[in-house]
Amino acid sequence: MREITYVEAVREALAQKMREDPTVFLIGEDVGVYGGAFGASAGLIEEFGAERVIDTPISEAGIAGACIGAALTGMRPVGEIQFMDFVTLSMEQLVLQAAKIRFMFGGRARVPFVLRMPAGSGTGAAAQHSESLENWFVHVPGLKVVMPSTPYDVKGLLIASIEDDNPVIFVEHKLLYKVRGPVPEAMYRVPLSKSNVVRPGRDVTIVAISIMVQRALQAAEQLAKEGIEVEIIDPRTLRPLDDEPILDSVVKTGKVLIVHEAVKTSGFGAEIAARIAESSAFDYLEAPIRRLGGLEIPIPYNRTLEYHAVPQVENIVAEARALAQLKV
Amino acid sequence: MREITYVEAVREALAQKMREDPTVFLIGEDVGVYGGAFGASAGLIEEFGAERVIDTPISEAGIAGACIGAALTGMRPVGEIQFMDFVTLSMEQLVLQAAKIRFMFGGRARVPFVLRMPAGSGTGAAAQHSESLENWFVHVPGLKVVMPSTPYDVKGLLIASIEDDNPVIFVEHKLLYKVRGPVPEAMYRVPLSKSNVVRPGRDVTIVAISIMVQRALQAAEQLAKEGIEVEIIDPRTLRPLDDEPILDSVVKTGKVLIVHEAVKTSGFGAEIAARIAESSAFDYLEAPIRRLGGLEIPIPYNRTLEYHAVPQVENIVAEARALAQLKV
Amino acid sequence: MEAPAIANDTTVYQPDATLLRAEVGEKRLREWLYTMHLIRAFEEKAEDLFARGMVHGTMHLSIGQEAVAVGAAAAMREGDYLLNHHRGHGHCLAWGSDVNLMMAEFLGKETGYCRGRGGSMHIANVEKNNLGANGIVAGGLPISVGVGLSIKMRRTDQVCLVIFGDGAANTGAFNEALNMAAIWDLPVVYLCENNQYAMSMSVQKAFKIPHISLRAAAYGMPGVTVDGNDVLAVYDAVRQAAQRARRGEGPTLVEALTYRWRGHSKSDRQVYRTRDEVKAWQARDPLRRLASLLGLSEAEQTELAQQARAQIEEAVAFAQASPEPDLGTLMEGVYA
Amino acid sequence: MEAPAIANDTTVYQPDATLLRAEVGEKRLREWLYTMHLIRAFEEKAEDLFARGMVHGTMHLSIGQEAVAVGAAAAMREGDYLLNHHRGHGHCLAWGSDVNLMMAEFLGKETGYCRGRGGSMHIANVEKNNLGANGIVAGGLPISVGVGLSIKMRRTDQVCLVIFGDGAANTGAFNEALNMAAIWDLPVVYLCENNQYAMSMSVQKAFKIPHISLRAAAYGMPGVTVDGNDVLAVYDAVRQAAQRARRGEGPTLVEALTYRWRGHSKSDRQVYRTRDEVKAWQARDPLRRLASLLGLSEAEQTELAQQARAQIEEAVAFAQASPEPDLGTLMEGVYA
Ligand SMILES: Cc1ncc(C[n+]2csc(CCOP(=O)(O)OP(=O)(O)O)c2C)c(N)n1
Ligand SMILES: Cc1ncc(C[n+]2csc(CCOP(=O)(O)OP(=O)(O)O)c2C)c(N)n1
Ligand SMILES: [Mg+2]
Ligand SMILES: [Mg+2]
Repeated sequence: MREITYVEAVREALAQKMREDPTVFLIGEDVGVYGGAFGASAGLIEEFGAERVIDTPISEAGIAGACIGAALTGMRPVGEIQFMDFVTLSMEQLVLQAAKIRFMFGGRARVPFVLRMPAGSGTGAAAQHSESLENWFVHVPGLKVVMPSTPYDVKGLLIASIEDDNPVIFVEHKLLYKVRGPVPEAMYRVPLSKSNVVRPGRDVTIVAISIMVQRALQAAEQLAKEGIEVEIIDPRTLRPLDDEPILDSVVKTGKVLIVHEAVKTSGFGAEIAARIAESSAFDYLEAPIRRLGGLEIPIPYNRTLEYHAVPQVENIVAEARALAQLKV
Repeated sequence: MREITYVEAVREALAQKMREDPTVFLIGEDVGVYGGAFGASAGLIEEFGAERVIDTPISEAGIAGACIGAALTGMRPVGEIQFMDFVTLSMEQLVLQAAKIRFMFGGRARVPFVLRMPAGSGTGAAAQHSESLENWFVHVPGLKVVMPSTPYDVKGLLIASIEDDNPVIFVEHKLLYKVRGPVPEAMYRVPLSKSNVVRPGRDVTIVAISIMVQRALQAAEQLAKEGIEVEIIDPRTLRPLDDEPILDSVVKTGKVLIVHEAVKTSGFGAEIAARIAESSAFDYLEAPIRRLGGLEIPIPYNRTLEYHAVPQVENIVAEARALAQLKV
Repeated sequence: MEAPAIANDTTVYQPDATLLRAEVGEKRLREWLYTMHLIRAFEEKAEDLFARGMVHGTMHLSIGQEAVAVGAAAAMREGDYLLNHHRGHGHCLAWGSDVNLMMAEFLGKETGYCRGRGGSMHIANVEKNNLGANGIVAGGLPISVGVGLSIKMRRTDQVCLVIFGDGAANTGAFNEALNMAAIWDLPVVYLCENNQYAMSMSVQKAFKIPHISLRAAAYGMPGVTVDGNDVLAVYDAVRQAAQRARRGEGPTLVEALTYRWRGHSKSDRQVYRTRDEVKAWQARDPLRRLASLLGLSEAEQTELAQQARAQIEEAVAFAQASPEPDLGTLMEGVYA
Repeated sequence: MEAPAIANDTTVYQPDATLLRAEVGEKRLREWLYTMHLIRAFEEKAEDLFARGMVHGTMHLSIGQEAVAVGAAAAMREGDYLLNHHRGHGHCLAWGSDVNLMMAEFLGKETGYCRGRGGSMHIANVEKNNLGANGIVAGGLPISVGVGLSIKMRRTDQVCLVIFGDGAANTGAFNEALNMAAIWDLPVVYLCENNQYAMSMSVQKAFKIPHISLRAAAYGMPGVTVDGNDVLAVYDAVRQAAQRARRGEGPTLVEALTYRWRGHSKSDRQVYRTRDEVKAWQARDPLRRLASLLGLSEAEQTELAQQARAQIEEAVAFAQASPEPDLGTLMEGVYA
């Protein structure tokens, strides 16, 4: 199959939906002629014009509000927050408005929009341009949270998210943008709230999200050489979460490692661990659950410090190996 | 000992610190002659004047920034966000500035301030005035998060928080304000990051925060009549968390129920569950961990619906009883 | 303290009352007056129900501000959008909402506009393009940008009316929303209901400018201040702003000077203002003002008031006879 | 497109150059010119290091904007505070920072101002009251309110200089911060460095007003626009604003018109502007302008530039010889 990059897959999904549905439009900072800070909308203003590819001033609350108001009145906006860090300026609109309007209005309104934003470190952009805040949104009923890890998934999930009738927080990763992978040219959907068993294995279950899925896959290859077969599960949609495949896998392997880049404490891994610990899969656990997350620090500027601030392949290998070798 | 209400204890802590330390001042909406939306600063502008009890326009980012800038330059501000919901408008200042400044500056700055805010439902204020968002802040290195459950603790913890050299998110609860309890008149400190065993028991461990500590205590009395002895632990400081007493208790009882008002998914209970599941206490668990949290909905206006949206005494009783009766 | 002498203030827009009156006509003016009475009756009843412990929650009464709601709504067209705020009962009634469904919502009943989920601060009627009141100060301002964009993209001639308080003009959302609406010439009317206070914060303390409408210049949009207790003045200013928006010429900031007669919400000792100030403003009762313009006798006014109260009583009866939401529906309405 | 004819624009403040020049004196002017050369040399070196893959991260170069940094810093006093933004190398140098420690920070070394933790966007020197650059547009604006309040409460005669871009004027923080500073008469100077673009967004598209300084009127504070490539004009406007602040008369909004010669950051194809526009602005090189005011020959200018470059080379040598942060210190500096 044709291979393209993650960011090209995002762009293709946007273009295909915009061609198909006149109510879909893009809005964000520098999404026009600049093409978006990471190129996600490159060329789209040329095809769809400035009315459907809207450059905004630096107004993150305004961007979120623009999505909400347009969604409430018949459109399907796709907003872009240039770096996930800046969504801290949109929280009131997203959490108190978008997530609650339908419920507060007795189920008599719909707010269908997607807000895209790149998370993550690794580019040397330091503490204010490297946040991974997905778990804040997972805590909010009324929102959906999607976090794709491959070019294939990002296209299919973005199309499905745009077609969803709810506000969707769509979290990409800066380091994934250049990752290549097979992506069908035709439109297709990857259903929301369907976890994906990325790699089957019998010894240890690894639940990973976003870029950590890629790192877990690399770790898995090394571990396979040692005869350790890890099963990797990518939830893809964090809210509402499809936790069955995770629980089934834990029942099978009895050992689980959860990996994400966000700070470990109160990160998404805590919810996964809790789901397992309160489920019937608990009885099948042969070892304590392990979490691998970002260190309890802001992301440092220095390259070496930055590298060690979040989980890397070798950390995943070490953790999974330790789990596998644990004698029960 | 003298008994006063939770809100009176807050006020006393503020007044005593302001008398002692000229760098302490209050800033927020209607904290002056109005005395604060819940009366926490009633009478303080009369004693300390308008320069140290500052009424602000409706500018939540400005209030947070005012605290940060003053803290950076030698003051110890205590800000008030009228309802925790509105802190969604301060997130950038709190998370990208206050929490990161010290680290980004190589440890060469201090940002000592306290930002007080009332969380919780139960007053019929509906979805935009009932949030419990504490776990967002627990996810952020650089911040401290304190959530007192009694008049005694709120005074001692507030004084300790004001004296702490870091930004402290101080979460109160609307329904606790009128709760009475013994509070020494003299100044005293309740140390941060010290969990409190509120009630000893052998059968089930209940980890509860804020108003849920009060409800857990009521539940405990009912359960005691049935011969079930629950041990209740109140972390009080959620970040940095003192988890030893929790783990020790689980080792002792083998059964644990975690209770908070915030939405269950990705709430603070998930972190507690994960800490237990990845600790050595895991081996002592005789039953799956249980979490009791707010339902996966915004807080409804209707009184009955609102009541059932968050854990009540009877829910705690039922969950704890089920755990206790679980045959191993 | 005396209330500002709005009538002789040259910085306040003074439309030609006789012209306007002739144009609007007695019939409509009488309807407006009735709606103003209906709003007051609704608020007084809400206050009464609250005092009798029959309401769980809080409320923000618009007594004294009725002319803003009625004048503004009258200036809009069928199909236009409304975004308003926590002190929104009046706006909602003026928008033509069903009093019964509003009262049912206020009492948290299943028959209410929001099935009892929203309550006083969140009454909405999306079918009628009433996009809802907002519990967050300025919460509707960023949303208005999206409504304006959507109208433009859908090529309709709708206009979005956004009503907010003086307090909202000092929030971050105000700067982002008004600038975006201005640079894109969005069909939005920003109506700032300046009732002199944001809770305990007076506009004198919260602003260093004489009129909030002066902020329009910061966005290159027209701004005007009107006497908010003069229903015709509000009507005229909002209508011109709406016409401008409909012509594709962009947004306008209209400031209506009025006054909150009651406390901010349920519990407010009002230590931040004097009785005299309140009295001075009550002397400018917007209802009496319109009544005298219409030359109504005391008797006629009392009758109107009684009619309104009667309608409100019916609404209360409807609401009280209505069922509570079924607990089994608690989880409904979160996701579409 | 031609660059706006600032010189003949009556809406732009035009100070008396001869008077100012006499007052400042040749000696200081020569020091200013050297600092401007130092800034340019720093930026050119940063660009060069980046091109050679020796920098991990991004950078925002202020080439063409040197007069704003130098004029503003020169107008402030020892003990005053600085809050600046992502394009902040120049402000930091003009504030009197140590070039070596800055370069070390840029290269992420332990000897840097922030021990290599902050980098280009977060250089701070709290000891010198440089409260730091900010990676968040307008991130420093709410903080300036607290600095101003603290100065007032501590009863010092300090002033806080806040430098931000044109893009920051459209954020929510701008409205909240400037209003709070205005109503409380805080000793803050708001310096908006209008370099015509926020990334790809031109001020023509982002604003519907001719000058950002017009927004000052929305807060009842003075606003002035100056030629940001004229170091004396910037100096004079900021100095007057600082004096006003020191007298307790409150904040001022100063807008300095200038231009970003380079792309926004590391990767920018600059399709949003024309070569001619860039050329037109480069013809107004603030360095040459001051040099000719001082009547310096080409040779003298080249020598200054070489001196500056030499100093920068030393800084690079210092930085490169400096140790990387020790991995063992990774967890340090989160909590006090
Ligand atoms: C963002 C935010 N901050 C604070 C509040 C609490 N609050 C509710 S109404 C109000 C005063 C609003 O004043 P104004 O905008 O003038 O409207 P008014 O109440 O006078 O009609 C405040 C502070 C809120 N609801 N939202
Ligand atoms: C709140 C926020 N939104 C977006 C960005 C991304 N960003 C960084 S600089 C910039 C443009 C800033 O323009 P301006 O304020 O004019 O400063 P300039 O870069 O022109 O010096 C943008 C959009 C950011 N850092 N912070
Ligand atoms: Mg008001
Ligand atoms: Mg700029």
